[in-house]
Amino acid sequence: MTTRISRDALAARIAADIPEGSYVNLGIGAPTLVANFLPADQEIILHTENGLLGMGPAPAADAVDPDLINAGKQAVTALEGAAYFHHADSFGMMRGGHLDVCVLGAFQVSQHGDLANWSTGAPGAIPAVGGAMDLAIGARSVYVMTDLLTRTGEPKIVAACTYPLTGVRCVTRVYTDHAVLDVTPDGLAVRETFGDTTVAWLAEVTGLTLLDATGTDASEVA
Amino acid sequence: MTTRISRDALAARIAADIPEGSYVNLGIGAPTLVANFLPADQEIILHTENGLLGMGPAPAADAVDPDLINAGKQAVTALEGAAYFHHADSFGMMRGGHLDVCVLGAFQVSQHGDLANWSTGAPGAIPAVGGAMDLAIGARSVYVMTDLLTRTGEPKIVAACTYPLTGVRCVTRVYTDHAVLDVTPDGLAVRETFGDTTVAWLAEVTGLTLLDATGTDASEVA
Amino acid sequence: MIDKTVPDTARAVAGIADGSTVLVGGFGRAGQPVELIDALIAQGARDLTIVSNNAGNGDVGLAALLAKGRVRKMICSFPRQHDSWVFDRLYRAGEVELELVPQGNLAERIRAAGAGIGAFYSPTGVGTQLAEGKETRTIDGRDYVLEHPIRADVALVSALAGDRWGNLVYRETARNFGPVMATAATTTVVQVDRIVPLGSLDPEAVATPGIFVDRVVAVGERRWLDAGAFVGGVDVDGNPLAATAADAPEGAHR
Amino acid sequence: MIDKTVPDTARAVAGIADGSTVLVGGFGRAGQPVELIDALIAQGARDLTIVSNNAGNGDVGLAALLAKGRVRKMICSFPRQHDSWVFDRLYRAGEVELELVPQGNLAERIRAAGAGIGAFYSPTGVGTQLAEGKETRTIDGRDYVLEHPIRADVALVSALAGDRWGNLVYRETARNFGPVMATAATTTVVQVDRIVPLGSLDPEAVATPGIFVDRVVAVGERRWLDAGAFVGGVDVDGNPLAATAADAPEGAHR
Repeated sequence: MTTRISRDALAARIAADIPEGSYVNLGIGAPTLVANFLPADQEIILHTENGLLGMGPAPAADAVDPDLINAGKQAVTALEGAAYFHHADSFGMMRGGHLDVCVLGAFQVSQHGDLANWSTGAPGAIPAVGGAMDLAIGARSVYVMTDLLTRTGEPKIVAACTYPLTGVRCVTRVYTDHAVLDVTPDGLAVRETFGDTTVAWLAEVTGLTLLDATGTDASEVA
Repeated sequence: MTTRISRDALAARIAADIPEGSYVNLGIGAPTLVANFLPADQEIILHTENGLLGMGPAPAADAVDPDLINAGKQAVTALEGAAYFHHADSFGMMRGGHLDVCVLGAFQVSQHGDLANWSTGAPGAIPAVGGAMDLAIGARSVYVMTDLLTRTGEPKIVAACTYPLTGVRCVTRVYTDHAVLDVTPDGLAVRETFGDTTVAWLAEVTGLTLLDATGTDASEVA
Repeated sequence: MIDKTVPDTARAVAGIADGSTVLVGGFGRAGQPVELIDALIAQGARDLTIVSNNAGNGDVGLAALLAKGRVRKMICSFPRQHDSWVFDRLYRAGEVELELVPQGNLAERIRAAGAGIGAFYSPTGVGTQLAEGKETRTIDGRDYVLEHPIRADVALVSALAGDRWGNLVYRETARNFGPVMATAATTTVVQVDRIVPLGSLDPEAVATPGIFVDRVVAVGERRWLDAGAFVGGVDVDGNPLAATAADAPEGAHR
Repeated sequence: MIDKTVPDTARAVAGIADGSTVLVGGFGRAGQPVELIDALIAQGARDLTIVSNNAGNGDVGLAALLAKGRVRKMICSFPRQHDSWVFDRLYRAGEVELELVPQGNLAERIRAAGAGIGAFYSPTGVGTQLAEGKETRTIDGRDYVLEHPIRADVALVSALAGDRWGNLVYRETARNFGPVMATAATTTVVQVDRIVPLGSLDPEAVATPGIFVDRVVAVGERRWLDAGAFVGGVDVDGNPLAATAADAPEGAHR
């Protein structure tokens, strides 16, 4: 096993790629951590699909307002400049390509950018999709935040997803605890590795052909 | 020629058929006169498709507000209880069947309830349709207010429209200066005649087979 | 005079027939018309098809209606939550049917019903299980799936304030599905915290014009909002925010 | 800091290319972005496709743009008005192309572009000339015509007030096409009477959230509103309300 960065470090890494003025949706779970690392001196506008642009941080415990929540049903606040709207308008915003970035979790991402993050298809599991499919196809840049490997050591970046798909060829970039990979027309390109992680190791552990885009030249590795 | 009632009398006749609580759109031109005869002690809510429910009467000359107009681009007012909305919402209201009544003018109405009111198809004429097609298919009851005959004596109630259609089988009832006719699955039924107008005369002048629904029995006349 | 207000929730839900399709507003418990649902439980209608984003939280509102066995089918986007134990049990026992719809398609299908759209092509869900059996089409190089309107017999909506014409304003993210659901039902029933005099709502800020509303009932402060922990949410690890824990499946996406 | 405000209308319309498709808000002159159109005339873009409900009134705004020969094609619902003499002349001379769209389909097609809908089935226009050549389908016993999105390079919109994030509120029926057009263009440019500080617009009353807006320019009081007769309207006999008469064809329907 090579270097893994912490979930907070990964959230900070993602935050660093989001320019000022972006409209961003952070999926529930780990992606919400990205908000903690957005620079305080820049304005980045957060969208929550249950009808709010200009979402602010969690309120103090004694200021919780049950009518003001995010997609994860956590209490939030609204910034000056916020706007409320109904669900059809909110999803029109997403589907219409108006969000610059969304950050989603994943069970699997394929080398072509297919995303599986809503169902493991396990027998007896109760399916639930929420807004994942709309986000996956809606945002201009779809960033995935995930561990490279499952707890049992299986790669989550795969040749083809075996779990039910959330969206087809929709992922722009995958941020993992070992490396950042771009989905390109020619396949996955390793953009950045963390610590002693190498492109060769990533290719070996995933079993995929990966492009090396870590230098100035992109060259194919086995 | 038999009895003709005046345009104001016809507007009053139509107004009498609109129950309290109705949501009503009055097309531009003569149908706007209907508003003058709605009972002052009843609430009937007027819709104008350019984004207002709860439209009130024209303002005083010195209180004209260019931002507050009706579909005919005339200055209007807004009542207490009014609401503004954008065009997609306004036409969703119409198309979705939420208006109880609209009153439209006509070039021709067919015996099956087809309406032609937007174009005479004359060479060189500049076509313009506005909201007529949406209103024609949208309101629950589509009332037509029209003279029975053109200025040159041609019937405007016809076997089949020769002018370009506004809507197919969309008219509920036709209010003319001589009689009121319902569109039924079996054809046109004369519901009411004015003065010395007879069903037989209406059938003769239109050349149509008309049902007589003026009495308690509906019986076919030639 | 038009007066759509009714004096109590029992009269607000009167006449809802067995077998009805009912749109129920809310996202989690924000905007959930709990007082109307309680009245519907007392009213007794059964064999219902419920359209709502979630399938109930804890033991109140929609969860209570489910627990009474009144619901034949749920159409929703996110039934499984850490506190959806009522639905979970019924579903696993085969006692409730589920139609799962991506959230945006759910909202747009309801809007389509209210706006008289016959069907529409959506890019959401293309190539997934949730588009199986549905017509697809490529338009300008992009793939879409054909989605049909969801219309209902009744909509139950919660808003902040309303007037006797049925004009409504909402509060913050409790607005969510209210304005679209209000347009898509034969009978739209709304609970509000308070009824206000005609003319006191800003006509520029009315989110649901009264044309869509049939009955309005004031329920006062919604006490259940304060009646315990903040339910429905999960922390970054998927564990419930409330003390009433159940395990949240890994990777749950709203 | 996000600041979408620009200091003058020239900078607001900078970069609009020849051949662009431009959505222009307004219904008659209510909500017509006259100051932005004036700037567009000065800017010089030509060969434009203009999407707007009407085709200009009198000699100002959209009519002036037409008179300069900058418009190749109009997509609108109601070009012919008693004071549309500029368009009338160009159309009769074959100098401008016209695509006539029923008003509700126009609004919904623009909304569809902004909301990512690939196409939709509308009941409006079925069986008429305006549906000729379009696909039709019977759904649940009703006939519909397939309508496609109208998207644009630029939208020019007039609102009452906006903030530096681009949030907008409108005024009365001048709202009309503004909120839908703002969603459907690559670049949305808005003129407002005044720019207000962030946080001063009621978040419940914002009709266009800033996400849809790229540039906002303050134009102050719109003086042309007071600059003469009330244009565009006709009386019950179809005669113009203004003194600047032209004959209105009988039976004109908005």
